[in-house]
Amino acid sequence: MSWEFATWLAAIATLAIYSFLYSPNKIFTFFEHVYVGVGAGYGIVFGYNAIVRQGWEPMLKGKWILIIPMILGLLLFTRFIKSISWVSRLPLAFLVGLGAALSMKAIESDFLVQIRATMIPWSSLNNILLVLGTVTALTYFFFTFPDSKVVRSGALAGRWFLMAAFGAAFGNAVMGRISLLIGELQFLFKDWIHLIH
Amino acid sequence: MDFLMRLDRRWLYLIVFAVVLWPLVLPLGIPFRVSPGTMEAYKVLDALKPGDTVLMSIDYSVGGSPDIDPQAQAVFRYLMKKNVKVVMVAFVDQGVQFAEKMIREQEKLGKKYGEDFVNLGFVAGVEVAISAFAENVPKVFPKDNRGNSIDSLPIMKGITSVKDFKLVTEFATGIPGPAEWIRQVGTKYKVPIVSGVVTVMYPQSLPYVQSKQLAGLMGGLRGAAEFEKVSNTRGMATAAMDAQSMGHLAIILFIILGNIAYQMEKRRQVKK
Amino acid sequence: MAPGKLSSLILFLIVVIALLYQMNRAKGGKLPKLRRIAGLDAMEEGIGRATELGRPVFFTPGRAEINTAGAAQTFAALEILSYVGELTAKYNVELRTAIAAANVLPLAEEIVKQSYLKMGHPDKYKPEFVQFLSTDQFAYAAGSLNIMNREKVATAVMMGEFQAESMLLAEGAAQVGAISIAGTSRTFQIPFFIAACDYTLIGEELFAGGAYLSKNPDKLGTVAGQDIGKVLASLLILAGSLLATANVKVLVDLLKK
Amino acid sequence: MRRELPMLVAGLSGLIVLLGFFFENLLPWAFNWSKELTAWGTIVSAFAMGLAAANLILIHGKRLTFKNPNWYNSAALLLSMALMVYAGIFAGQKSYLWKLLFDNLMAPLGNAMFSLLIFFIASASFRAFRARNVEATILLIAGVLVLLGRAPVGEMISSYFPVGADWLMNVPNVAGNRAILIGAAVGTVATGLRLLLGIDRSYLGGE
Repeated sequence: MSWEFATWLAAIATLAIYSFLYSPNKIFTFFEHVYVGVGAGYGIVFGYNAIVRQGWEPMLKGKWILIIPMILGLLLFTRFIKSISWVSRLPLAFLVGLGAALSMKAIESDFLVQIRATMIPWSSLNNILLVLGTVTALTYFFFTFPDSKVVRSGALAGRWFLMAAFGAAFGNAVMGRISLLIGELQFLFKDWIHLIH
Repeated sequence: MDFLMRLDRRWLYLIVFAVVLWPLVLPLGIPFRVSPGTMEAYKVLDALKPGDTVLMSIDYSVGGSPDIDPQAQAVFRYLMKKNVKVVMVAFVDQGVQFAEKMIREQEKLGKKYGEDFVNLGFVAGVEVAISAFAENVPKVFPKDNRGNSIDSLPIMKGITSVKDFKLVTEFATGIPGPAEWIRQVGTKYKVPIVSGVVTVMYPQSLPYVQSKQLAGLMGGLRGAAEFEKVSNTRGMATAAMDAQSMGHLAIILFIILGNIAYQMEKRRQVKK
Repeated sequence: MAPGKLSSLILFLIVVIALLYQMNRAKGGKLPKLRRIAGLDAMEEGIGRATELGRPVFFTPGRAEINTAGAAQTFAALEILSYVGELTAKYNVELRTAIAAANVLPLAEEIVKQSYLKMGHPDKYKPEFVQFLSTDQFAYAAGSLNIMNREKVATAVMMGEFQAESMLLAEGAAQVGAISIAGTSRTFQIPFFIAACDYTLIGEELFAGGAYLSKNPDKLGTVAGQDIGKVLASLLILAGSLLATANVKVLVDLLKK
Repeated sequence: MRRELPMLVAGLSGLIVLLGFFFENLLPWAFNWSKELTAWGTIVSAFAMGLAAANLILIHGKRLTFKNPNWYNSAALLLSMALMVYAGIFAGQKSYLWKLLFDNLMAPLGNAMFSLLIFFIASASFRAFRARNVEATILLIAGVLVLLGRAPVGEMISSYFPVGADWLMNVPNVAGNRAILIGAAVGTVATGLRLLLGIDRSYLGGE
């Protein structure tokens, strides 16, 4: 058995989380609160570092334009002052505009590229299934089309493709999840109580 | 069969826990095929002679480590058994810790730091750094990870460029990976490269073996288990493969049991 | 222009024009009829159940920050939150919104407050309705599990971008006997939601959620516009693959421009 | 003003990012500005962490009364948050305290939570993977096939299992995922457009 304080701390934390499997209990709840606490602390430290390293320091080195995001960031806190709380919408609006536009880039990677990749010759059964599978699965996502036989049977076939896809992806993911448990068991039984050699 | 319908999920948890732990303590050795890439890698490593010097680049971080670290460990243990000298380096910052961990284990077994192996440490810059390192090793690493001057280490005598290594092995979760090493070292210096990659990178790296740009390729935990099998050094990866098999069987069993319970429930409702 | 940008731009403009056209039509009174989406229909039933049991409703808008490429899913989730908030206000049920991204917090607070205001119960809004948990993936998951267990939530609604924590949330909800409704367009996580939840919105269904629930003409119009985009995609795929079968690569080459 | 100014800010920042994306080479100023704005986004978001901390302090501070039998949980949360902030900002990220808190508390807690997944997968497999109808049966069969194909034990039973698993991953899985990506991309454009045009402005407080 290991006698290092650090290993013990990690082992106790691990066991506290595992105790949830038996039933939700006070020890789990306590460690969950500790986890949320350190997690928030970690986030604050990284936020602080981002402000200092990407905002404050380059600003003092002469990149004065960075005063804009610094002020915008501070304006977030006007929401606590009733009379000017609307001002906090400015930084939020900035972030919303940014995020809306950044996510619209999907038109290239998720729309154009996927369409192009499916333009394959009908030269094998697999290729044909890939093309028809994609198109019928797209039919499943038609929301406003009149209820016709073509759309309905297309959508049904599409649903079958989607279900096969989900089943396969589920099975495929299990392997990686088992590795994680193996890693934990090795920590507990090798590094901590030296049962496995 | 009534118990099935009232089965407490904690029994399921216990079964998962037991079947995954069991092979880790007592490996079962469920047979599996060795893929050609691993076989090639083994042949190249097997041809090394005691006293040869090999480079091991540990280019992975904590995230993907369960899938790749067992490979590096298996190869390192095998090289130590063969009395081959190993120079470790990292082009991903967290790689240094994994290298140090492996080295410490061998030190406990009596191998000598600086003679049998060395950990040069990490250098930033990814592909540019690999290129600079390949050209002039002491210039990039005047000191090793433990702060020793390179000139003071017997293992580094006579090593100036990457050409002075008999073989380069590199273990990767992403970038740098086989592509970068082939570009900067394989093509330029004609040093053979054996590569280990995580499972998801394996299919896309296979063409390099066919084109002989890689002398061998191992994929993920499976690759590590395969290497342990051919090199006859059964270890953690073999046990982990058994654990995978048992885990998958357990999940399939639960699906079947769940469906039996479901059918029973349906029949009972019909009777009512 | 860089490769792929011209064709992206053209496709983008076609989709945008289709969206604007359908939005205009909808505003003119020609509301499109949407097909049923079971997961969204279940929302009212789920919150009704919480009322009967006198237990809270759990909601989470996923983990994507609003200034990143995953933002669209968060926005779609927030639209659904607005509806959930109205129902909890109407039925006087407690709401627990678990937040993982710091910059989503003020938006979610604003939205829930507005929902309570709209239903005429601004006085019933409590700070506990919107709780920040953690930007750390599993601290957020642990916190959510704890809320579900401690408060024995009756209904759990999980919408937006998720990673591996999806299974923890979904199965956690099942274990406290909650009705679970999930939605994400993150392909890796859909299988886990499908397996463990009562209802799952798959991919684009999440983006139709806001329109479906609010019946807002602008939003309904965009859903009809989205359909035009998918017809376009289907036709391009069929045409391109048939041309490729005849060894004509014009369309593929065009889409590389 | 209270409505229009934020809408203008959202529309303008979005427009610049879109211009920079489509006209990377033609409009270098837009490209450079879109990169700059994205960096600003990180800085502004970092300030939002302050709001998050305020939310935690507000909610858990209220629970810090002795009337609440579980007050110690909230105390632990606030204390560990403060400790982490002290370690990260004042003691520094090379300090023993930071390493202890991160490597031996936060990381193991995360790893343990992460490894709970397989247990939850196990109970979901028993509870939910039931052949209720055609669709559920397809899901179930595909799942079992891949489970067998991805472990040595399946290979031992029949060499067809790995082949079947690969086929499922390469054909139906790719087709299904492509359709989801294409549909979601259209949905994303619709959502983004409504926000940039100011049609959806619930975030500004009200319709």
